[in-house]
Amino acid sequence: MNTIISANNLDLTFQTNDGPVHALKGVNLDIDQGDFVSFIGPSGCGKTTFLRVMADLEQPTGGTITVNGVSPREARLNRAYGYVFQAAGLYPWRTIGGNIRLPLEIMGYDKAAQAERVEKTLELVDLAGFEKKFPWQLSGGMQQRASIARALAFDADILLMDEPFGALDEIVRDHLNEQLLNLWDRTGKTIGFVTHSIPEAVYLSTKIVVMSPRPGRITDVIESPLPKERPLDIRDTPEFLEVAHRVREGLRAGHSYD
Amino acid sequence: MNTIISANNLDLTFQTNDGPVHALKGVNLDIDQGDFVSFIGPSGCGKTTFLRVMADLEQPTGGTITVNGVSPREARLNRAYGYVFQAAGLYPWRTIGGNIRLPLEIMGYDKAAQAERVEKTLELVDLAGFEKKFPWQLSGGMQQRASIARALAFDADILLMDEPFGALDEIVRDHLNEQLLNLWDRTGKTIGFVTHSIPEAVYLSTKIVVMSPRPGRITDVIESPLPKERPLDIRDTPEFLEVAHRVREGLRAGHSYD
Amino acid sequence: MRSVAPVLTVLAVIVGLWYLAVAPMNIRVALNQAERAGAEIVPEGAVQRRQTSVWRLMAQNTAFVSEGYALERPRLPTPVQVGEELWKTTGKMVMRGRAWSKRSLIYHGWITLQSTLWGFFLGTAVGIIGAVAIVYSRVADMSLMPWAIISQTVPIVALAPMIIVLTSQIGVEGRGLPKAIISAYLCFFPVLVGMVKGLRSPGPSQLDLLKTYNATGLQTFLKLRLPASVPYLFTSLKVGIAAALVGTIVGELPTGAISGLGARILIGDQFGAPLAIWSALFAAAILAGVLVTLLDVAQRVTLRRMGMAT
Amino acid sequence: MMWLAGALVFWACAWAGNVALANSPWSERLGVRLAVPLLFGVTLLVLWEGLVRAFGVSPVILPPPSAVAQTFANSTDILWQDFQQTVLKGALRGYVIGALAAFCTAILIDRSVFLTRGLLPIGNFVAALPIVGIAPILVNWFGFDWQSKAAVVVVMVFFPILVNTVQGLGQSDAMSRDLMRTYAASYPQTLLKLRLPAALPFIFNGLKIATTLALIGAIVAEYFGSPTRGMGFRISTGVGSLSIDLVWAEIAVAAIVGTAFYGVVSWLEARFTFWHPSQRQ
Amino acid sequence: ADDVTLQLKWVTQAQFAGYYVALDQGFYEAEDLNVTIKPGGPDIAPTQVLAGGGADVTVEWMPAALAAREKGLPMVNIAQPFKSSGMMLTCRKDAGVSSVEDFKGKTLGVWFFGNEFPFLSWMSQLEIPTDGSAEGVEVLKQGFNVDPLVNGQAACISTMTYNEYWQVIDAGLTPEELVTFKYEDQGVATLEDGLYVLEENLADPAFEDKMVRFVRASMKGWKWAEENPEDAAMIVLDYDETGAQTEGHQTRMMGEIAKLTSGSNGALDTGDYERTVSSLLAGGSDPVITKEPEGAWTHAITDKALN
Ligand SMILES: Nc1ncnc2c1ncn2[C@@H]1O[C@H](COP(=O)(O)OP(=O)(O)OP(=O)(O)O)[C@@H](O)[C@H]1O
Ligand SMILES: Nc1ncnc2c1ncn2[C@@H]1O[C@H](COP(=O)(O)OP(=O)(O)OP(=O)(O)O)[C@@H](O)[C@H]1O
Ligand SMILES: Cc1ncc(C[n+]2csc(CCO)c2C)c(N)n1
Ligand SMILES: [Mg+2]
Ligand SMILES: [Mg+2]
Repeated sequence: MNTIISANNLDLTFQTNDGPVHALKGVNLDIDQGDFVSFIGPSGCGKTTFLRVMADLEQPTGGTITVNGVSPREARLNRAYGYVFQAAGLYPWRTIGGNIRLPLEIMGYDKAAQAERVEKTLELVDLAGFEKKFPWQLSGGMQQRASIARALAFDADILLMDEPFGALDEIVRDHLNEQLLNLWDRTGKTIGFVTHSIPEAVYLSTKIVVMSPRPGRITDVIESPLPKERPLDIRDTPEFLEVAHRVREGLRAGHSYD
Repeated sequence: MNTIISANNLDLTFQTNDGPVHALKGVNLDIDQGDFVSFIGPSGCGKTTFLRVMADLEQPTGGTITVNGVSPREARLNRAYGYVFQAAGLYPWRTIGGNIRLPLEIMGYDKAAQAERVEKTLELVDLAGFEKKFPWQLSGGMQQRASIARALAFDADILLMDEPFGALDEIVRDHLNEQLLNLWDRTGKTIGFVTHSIPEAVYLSTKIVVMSPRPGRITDVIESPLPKERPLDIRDTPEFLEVAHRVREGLRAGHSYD
Repeated sequence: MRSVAPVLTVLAVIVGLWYLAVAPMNIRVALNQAERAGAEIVPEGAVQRRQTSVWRLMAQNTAFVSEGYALERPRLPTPVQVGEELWKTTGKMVMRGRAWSKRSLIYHGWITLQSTLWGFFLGTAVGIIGAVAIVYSRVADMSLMPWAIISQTVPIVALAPMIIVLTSQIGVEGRGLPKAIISAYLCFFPVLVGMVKGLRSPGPSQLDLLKTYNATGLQTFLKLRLPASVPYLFTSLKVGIAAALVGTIVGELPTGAISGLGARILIGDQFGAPLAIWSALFAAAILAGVLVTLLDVAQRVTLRRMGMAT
Repeated sequence: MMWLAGALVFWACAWAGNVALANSPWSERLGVRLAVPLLFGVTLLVLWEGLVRAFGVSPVILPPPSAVAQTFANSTDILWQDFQQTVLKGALRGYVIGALAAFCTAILIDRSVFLTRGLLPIGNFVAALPIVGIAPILVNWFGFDWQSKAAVVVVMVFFPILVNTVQGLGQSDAMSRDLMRTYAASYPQTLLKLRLPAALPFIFNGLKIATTLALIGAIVAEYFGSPTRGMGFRISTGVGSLSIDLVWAEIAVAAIVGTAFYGVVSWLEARFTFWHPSQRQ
Repeated sequence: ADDVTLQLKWVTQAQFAGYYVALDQGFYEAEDLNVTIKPGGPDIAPTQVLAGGGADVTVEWMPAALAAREKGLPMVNIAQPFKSSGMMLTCRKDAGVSSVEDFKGKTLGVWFFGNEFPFLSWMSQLEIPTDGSAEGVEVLKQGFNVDPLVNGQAACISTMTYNEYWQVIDAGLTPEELVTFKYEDQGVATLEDGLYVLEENLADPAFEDKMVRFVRASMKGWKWAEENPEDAAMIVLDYDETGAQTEGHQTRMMGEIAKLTSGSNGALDTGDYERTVSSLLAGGSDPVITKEPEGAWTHAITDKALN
């Protein structure tokens, strides 16, 4: 398989007023083409920071990282990835359609192509018919789907998602998880996914990266034994519970309360 | 056992610009002394509304409800319950101690009684020594504990909690759940608890009320077979998973997406 | 603190531009003066020169450009001239023990300050009372708010003479009260708007919390609405005191005030003494700066005490 | 005394009517929302009329509103002329020039963090100054006609709009800006598609503050010299020649124009920032 | 002592020296009066202050007083310390003005606020429209200073012989560069700086008596000031609250003022009055006053005060 993202001994230290914060320390990770990789860990362990380094939104202070074989900066200029933030972050002055069209306008797609892609991605996330609505007229789950559509509208190989469903209720979340798996299956994209929820991580991923704070580091990388085909019920199977248990153990080991 | 709260065919319809919203329709429920009752259901199913009706913060449009044998209004005037909101909602201009003292000042406790109760409740929620700190100097979890202390400071029999841990991360949440059970055990209060999380509901409750929206109604009431003594590990046991499964089924049945 | 260097730089740029502007602004006056003193100027005669651009004049009479920096009645004085005038009318007078002389800007600043403070207290009181009424009464909200906005579009200067006559008719002498009323008129609006926002800032859940305690209206006001509005109050007080100062100075123009910084501007204008105008303007600026800074400090201290420091 | 009693009775009735309206189930209707403040305004006028008549206040000190209305109707030509001079020529032109200048400056300094940091405190400070004081200087520089009035207005509106625009341009949240970065968007693209729309609520806030400043500035500047027309001119000479009713007519024009001006800007705000939570309740 | 409040027409300056001298030298006190002098200013309309009861007696120009009388405010002239008018139009030669014929098409600065009436009636006697048409003159509402002339924004501005004219000179223009048109010389002079009270007050004998004493003391002050111009100027300076007046300017002003007051013993000259009224009535289409005023003056006070 093709290695898409490769981090080597990555360090990132923030200089703050209270002294340096080691957000990432000696992080090594390879992500292959078509992987669905979840990052899980307590607050402050560097999940977001790691994702931002891949997206060239943060500069590492040590080590190397390549994305698609080039530096994150080049990958960003090549528009190699779509990024989905925790909050949907749709622009309230644009309709849903307008929000999805935003990256296309910026990347210079022509009008016809824009219209076509907007329609296609809206269908993909089950929002056909909502193109003319404004974000605040939609429920939180629908907004989050629109923001995923926005990241899918242009053809990036990589999808980076930072707790995209963190603000949603469990039932909507289940539903979106199912749809996300579906989409991943159909498009074959490589996905990096940050979450706080153990079941979510286990349910979605081919690879679960457990992280731990102070300094932020990877404590465990679990390859999932689950099949690609995953009905929601799979979460009540012993295999699932076993993986979940291993993740929880890994988490608890690295966690200090308060 | 003593019935503390009893709802009979309760209706509540909000008149809005887009027509009436049936937030509660034909709701029947009895809650006994010392029960820990969780309300779970998708967004908009009326959980908050139901809790607010018990607290006399909302007036039902039909049916009857008694709290401690009297109307919710009288119960409120008797200061029969403490209410904990989703966000900690501590007043930022008061110290932790000052926040807990707030209801005592309003209810006219004398200074000595105030000091004593503040100290006692702070200990109860494991915050002794933080009395002089301001809310923003505490972590989210500690703030939430302080807001519970605020509801415990005066001797109400009933504790109503509306998604008190919704904004916290899973690990802190686990920890607070454990402490809450502990507290319930020690004080013997009757607790009404709204949540979105299935494991949380199952882990905490003696009785789980599953609700469903449009119109808001109760679709299932599950008496938990779990023992009173509940270590966190209980969540990996088959009994637990079975209850969780039943809750999930109940939820899914009443759920329409978006 | 990070912004000290940038602010100083921008200030330096402004002063630099100011200096550069003095030459073209003053060249005509300088040339007229030099010509009267018998010097040779090209082209001859003020009327001819009116057709010529200042740049041309400066190029043709380079020797006299520098005179523009030392005129007694410049169209645009240099910063140093303004500074000297300020010093002459403040620090120097203090050193001579004449701080309260009528020629001292300290005296005039004090007169303006008094009216400003009276206006500020009056305006703040009206603003706060209005805000409480608006927050607690629906009728007040619906009927008062639009008129509060409309009131600010009334040219208050037009009312000044009538205010003087009316106040003197009800037996109040002196120009202090009319000025204070005008200044209160401008000051109350930002306070009202800020306080309405502040008193309404507690969310429904914070109000519900008190309801579960069965708190009275007064308790709700004292324990929740009032403390919650403090940050808003200070922010609008800072706007309000600046507005009060503007009000006093505007009030000093048409009320024919005979003392105060606005009166100095007026008199500087009347007697063709630009330096007096400029120094009064700068004194007003300094006064505004001091007042706003004081409130800012008070805000920081109070909010820190209340645990709401940001 | 008849007048006084009548006015007080009217006041009581109108107040009771307003209380009833405001607490009625229709209180959210547009009609009621307009009727309540209107009735309040009418009450003020009736009280004024009643008090002036009851106490026999001399019309050269405070004319009753009925006299003002009559003068208003009889002097529409003068009022129109003054309106053109002060509002259309002085205030409006100054407002447009000042707003455009502030806007362009804001976009220029926005590219430099250094300049923004240096200019914001200074701008904030200058915005709080009694800038009307420069009116005599500007009248001296720009002459008597509308140019000097416009210049005063330019200076008065410049800083509030500048400060608000710069602040607004800094408003877009980090996440939205990061999003633009992931698209490798250019500076103009980010400005046009993100920062300007996000700044609009702030820009409009500045524009609204500036409306009342513009009118005050143009009128006050006329006190320091003007042609023989203009609202400030008419007001100051009107007081001198005891035509107080004409003065009040001019005040009424100013209030109507000011309110309309404010209303237009608010309407534009509602059109352009319909998406902002403050416009949505 | 009886209280009397005097409202001046303008700021504290030698123009009002007589009253300040009377106050300072105790002439008022000697008449058992307790006098308060309120300085005026750009937006103080003495007529309005009088109407509002803010003053018992006020210094005002007769055109403004008669105009106010027509508006329904019954003001009465009780004394006239100023014999002649100090008003003039000061023009720049280099703006092309050397005689009255040259006004057409020029820009002229005029004071408003009740001071425009003499100018307007002069122009209508010359049959020059003041609407800015090619045939007429463009009128500027001149502010409080002489900048329009110095900056060349106006060809002529209104000045008083005792004040603004000297400010023009101080600004650097020489008398040779200027042409002046005194209203006195043009035969259109109107009475300035008379003392006015409300008609209804005069009906009260106690008030009348107060005014008699007031006018007597004031005239004593004026005569003292005429004889001791330097001392009078210093007294005025003592009372100046603005701190902006200078000794040189006030002494010079006092000298000029003395020329205007010297011809009057305080009593209104009916000939001057008739001339003022006919000048104001002769306004063509838009006269300052429309009908012959009645009861606008009385000799009752001066008769008692001066004999
Ligand atoms: N811009 C920054 N400046 C300084 N410190 C930062 C910055 N961004 C993050 N940090 C710190 O780096 C550490 C890792 O932060 P990061 O946001 O990556 O954590 P996370 O795992 O995403 O946490 P969460 O689950 O709360 O989102 C934290 O201690 C955080 O405070
Ligand atoms: N004050 C109100 N006016 C009008 N409609 C309301 C009001 N409060 C709640 N509703 C509506 O009543 C229904 C039930 O609301 P409620 O807040 O009880 O739901 P919930 O179960 O607590 O949802 P969530 O999980 O999102 O908190 C919703 O459709 C909501 O929109
Ligand atoms: C605004 C205004 N401008 C001019 C005058 C005219 N005026 C009357 S008395 C006097 C004294 C001479 O210096 C002057 C100038 C005024 N009253 N108000
Ligand atoms: Mg994160
Ligand atoms: Mg809820």
